[in-house]
Amino acid sequence: MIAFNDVSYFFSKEIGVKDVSFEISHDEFAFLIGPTGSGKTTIMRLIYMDLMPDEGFVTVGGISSNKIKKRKIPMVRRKIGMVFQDYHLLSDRNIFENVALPLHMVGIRRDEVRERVMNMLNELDIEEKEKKKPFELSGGEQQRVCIARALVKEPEVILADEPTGNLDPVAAHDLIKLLENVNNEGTAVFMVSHNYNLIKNRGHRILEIQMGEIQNQ
Amino acid sequence: MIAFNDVSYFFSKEIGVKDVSFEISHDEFAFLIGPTGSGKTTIMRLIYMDLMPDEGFVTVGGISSNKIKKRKIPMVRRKIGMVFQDYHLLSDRNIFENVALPLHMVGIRRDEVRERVMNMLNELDIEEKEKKKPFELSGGEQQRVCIARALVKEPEVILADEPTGNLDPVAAHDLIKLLENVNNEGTAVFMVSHNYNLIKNRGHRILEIQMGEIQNQ
Amino acid sequence: MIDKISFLLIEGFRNLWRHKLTASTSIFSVFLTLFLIGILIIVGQNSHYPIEYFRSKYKIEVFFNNDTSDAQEKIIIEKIRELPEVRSVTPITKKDAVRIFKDQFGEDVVKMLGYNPLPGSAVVNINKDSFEQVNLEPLIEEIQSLNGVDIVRYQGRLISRLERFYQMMINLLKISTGMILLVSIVVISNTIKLTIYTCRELIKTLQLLGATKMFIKVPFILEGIFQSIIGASLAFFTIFGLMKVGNHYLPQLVTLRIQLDLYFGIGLLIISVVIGFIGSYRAVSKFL
Amino acid sequence: MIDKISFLLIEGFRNLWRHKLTASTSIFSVFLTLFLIGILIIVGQNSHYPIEYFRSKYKIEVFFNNDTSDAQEKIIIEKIRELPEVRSVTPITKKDAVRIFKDQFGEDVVKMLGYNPLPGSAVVNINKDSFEQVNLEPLIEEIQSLNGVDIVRYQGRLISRLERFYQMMINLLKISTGMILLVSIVVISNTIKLTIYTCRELIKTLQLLGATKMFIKVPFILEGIFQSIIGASLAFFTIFGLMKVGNHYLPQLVTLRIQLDLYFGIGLLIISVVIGFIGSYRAVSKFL
Ligand SMILES: Nc1ncnc2c1ncn2[C@@H]1O[C@H](COP(=O)(O)OP(=O)(O)OP(=O)(O)O)[C@@H](O)[C@H]1O
Ligand SMILES: Nc1ncnc2c1ncn2[C@@H]1O[C@H](COP(=O)(O)OP(=O)(O)OP(=O)(O)O)[C@@H](O)[C@H]1O
Ligand SMILES: [Mg+2]
Ligand SMILES: [Mg+2]
Repeated sequence: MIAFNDVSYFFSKEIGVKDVSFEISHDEFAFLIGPTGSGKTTIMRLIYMDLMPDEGFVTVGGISSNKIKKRKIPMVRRKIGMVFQDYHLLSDRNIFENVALPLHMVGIRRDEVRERVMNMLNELDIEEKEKKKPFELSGGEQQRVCIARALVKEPEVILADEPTGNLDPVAAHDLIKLLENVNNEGTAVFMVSHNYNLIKNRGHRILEIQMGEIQNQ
Repeated sequence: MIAFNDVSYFFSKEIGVKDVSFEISHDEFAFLIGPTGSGKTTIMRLIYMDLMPDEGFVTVGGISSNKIKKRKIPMVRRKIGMVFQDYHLLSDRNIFENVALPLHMVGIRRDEVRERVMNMLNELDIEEKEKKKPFELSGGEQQRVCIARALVKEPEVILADEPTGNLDPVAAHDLIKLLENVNNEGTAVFMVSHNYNLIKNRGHRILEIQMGEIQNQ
Repeated sequence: MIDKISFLLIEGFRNLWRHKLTASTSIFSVFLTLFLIGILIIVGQNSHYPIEYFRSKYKIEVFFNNDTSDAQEKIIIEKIRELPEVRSVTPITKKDAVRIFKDQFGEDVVKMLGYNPLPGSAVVNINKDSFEQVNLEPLIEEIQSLNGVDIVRYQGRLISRLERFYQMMINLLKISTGMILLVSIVVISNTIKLTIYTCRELIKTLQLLGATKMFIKVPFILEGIFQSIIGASLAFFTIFGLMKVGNHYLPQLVTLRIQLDLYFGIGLLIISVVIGFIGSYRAVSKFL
Repeated sequence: MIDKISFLLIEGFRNLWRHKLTASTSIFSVFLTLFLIGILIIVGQNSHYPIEYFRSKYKIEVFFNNDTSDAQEKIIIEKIRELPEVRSVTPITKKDAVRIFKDQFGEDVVKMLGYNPLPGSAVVNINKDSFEQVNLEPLIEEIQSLNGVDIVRYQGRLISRLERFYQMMINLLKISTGMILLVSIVVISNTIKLTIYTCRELIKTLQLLGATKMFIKVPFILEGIFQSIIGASLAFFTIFGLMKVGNHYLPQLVTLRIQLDLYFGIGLLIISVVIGFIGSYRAVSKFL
């Protein structure tokens, strides 16, 4: 599903990621851990092609970063469900509209959109916030909206950047469970986390990054 | 330093905080824990008078919420060092300018501002990011900028809303240590956290909130 | 596809509301520029009234030789009448001249002298309904060269001044209209740029979620067009109202009547849609 | 305190750069409105040229009774000359009339008749340098009532039309200037509102950090004033340039010369600061 081939990306000299190579298959569940500022979000941005490698190439769902036309990038992103570290919720739309957006983008019928969004909000226990604007939600609730938006489009792969940072331990545990269910139905999951206690002993692959370099896989 | 007297605040029926009473003395270190959406941030906002109680009153540094004039609220806030859950960094200013802002507000001389800000950035290990804009920083780095901005003005009390959400375990531990040092020098600290492992066994008071009501002190 | 189009259309509308402040600013700008353009168009449409009035006062007096007979004079007058610039010719025969002399000086010159010493003449009026500058020189020369014409008198300097002045006004009008149109496109495009700038977070997010360029652009462009149309309608109705009031009071002051018709409205509408489209397209393309 | 003031001043300047897009929009608006106002002021300053020209052509012909002597005529002419509206009087004695008659008709009327049947007359020119509408009726009546005056002839309808037209133009100018000033304040205030709206996150953050209202307001107000001053300077130099060009070419066309002086510049500057202050203060107060 995702493959890094000797990928380097530099924001400036010394800062960025170096010679990263790894692969995540289409039904895998993998964690990415590492200290603050080590390059985890940078890896994620390389996957959804917000950044393009300076060296090497990234392949997502068979599409390679060194061959893709700019026009085609949206197509790659539609395959990916993304939970951003900083949420990226649209502040002038309510929760329902935020979660519905990826479905409108691919032209799904209004009634089907309604059904799928409400199911998703239910699943994440935020259905009563449907009509609220993001700023009316607590930090953890916003994070769950972001997760709902990533899952609702039934993507081929889910990228989650620190999706439990604002969740209490119970909610965090529930989220992992949910992602495991989704993974069982055949979706790849790649998740960044600091919370080693939460992810250890679950039998999933753990990638570690330090100073922009992958340490062990 | 901080006292809640039967404080209630409602965003809407059922949602908000109810009959909250507690006190934090001028040299205390206290944690506030509770599940997502239980009202922790609401308590914080009541302290820095971004919200005004519907019932009861909040006293901060001897100033009471039911007596204060609107014009005087900035004076209360200047006594408080705040770490916001969503950072609130100014995106069009660099890190130095962001951290320097609270000092300019009280009219401190330029060279003294420079010295104090650089010391603070050093302490939090982000001095080399001085000239960067917030969006050029990783999640954890932004969080540390926010902490630096709260500490630099040497406030009477520090309010920290989930200040370790985006920090790795080592950085989170360092932060607690730093806050304990500040506390030893006579500053009250009141911190929200989900990370029970991080805060247990440190000998500090732990307040717990559930569905808007304080459970035990 | 239809679901997508309807979604984008609705988004365009809702953007208007979401961006109340920017929207009202650019609606106001459109209103202002179209109001100005409308006024200029109306002034232009009516600018012939005053000049026509003045032109109807242009008087070319043609004096015939003393020895031309009334019959000859008639022939010359016919010739003058057929010149393209001439609207009408009023003949003043020798007899008329005697009467005029009597009116002016109170004496009957024929009685005094026993014969009529006054020459026949004719007053030539020119065509007045031209937007072009009227230059009388060639006409005068032509009349002068006719057999039997003695002298031709007319207020040459005054007329040419008036005509130059009028021409300057017309040119000024045209230039102003062009400039205002340009300016309004720039203003709209700037305001939409502002709107988009305000929404750069939103755009970034949409891009990250996999929105195509079109999906992001269309609502903004529609928004710009809607804004323009609203501004144009406001301008139309304001001008319409002013005209109503103006037509009510003006007739007592000067003889200009103001025309305002459906075409004018449709014209403004088309201009506004074009401005809105170009303006917002320019702005969107700058950022995407 | 000084540290705070210098910080706020610098912030005001830097805001200009931070808000390039909004800043350039409002600078452009100020430029546009002040440019228009400047043009209107200049047009106003020069509006007396054309009307003075026309007024110098107003000709009042006074015919004396046939039995008034040249000496009497002189006395009457003196009386007319002393009327306040009168600039000059050109006497046409009976002898002059004979000469004019000869010029016009080619005959010597005295030779023909043996005596001079033509009455004396005078041409009255009026004061031309008034911005007010000139009404000739009272003057005419006064002259008419003088002993020895037979008839007074003048182009009554034409003159009153011209004067009414001129008066309308002056009023239009005044109204337009007022409207544009108002509009420019609204536009600036709207653009600053936009800037502030774009910065609402920043303002919220400043408030949360304990900034006083003044601390937040001052940079925005300064920004508005700076924007206005820049816009005004641009307008001044554009108008200045146009005038240079205009003065170079205009004299060959019409006799209007254009004055542009230091006062004009200072005037624009003051207007701009006032506009900028009111505009941005209004906007800031709306949000804070
Ligand atoms: N847009 C940018 N411009 C310049 N430098 C950047 C930019 N984004 C990130 N960096 C730098 O690149 C390094 C890696 O950043 P990244 O966001 O990938 O870290 P991370 O592993 O996600 O950290 P965290 O756990 O704190 O989120 C950091 O040192 C950061 O300062
Ligand atoms: N501005 C608002 N308008 C309406 N409801 C709000 C608003 N802010 C918060 N709420 C609601 O109040 C409740 C408490 O919110 P609060 O932000 O205090 O939670 P929290 O304890 O900080 O949660 P988290 O750990 O997720 O940050 C939540 O249910 C939230 O949806
Ligand atoms: Mg990160
Ligand atoms: Mg919270």
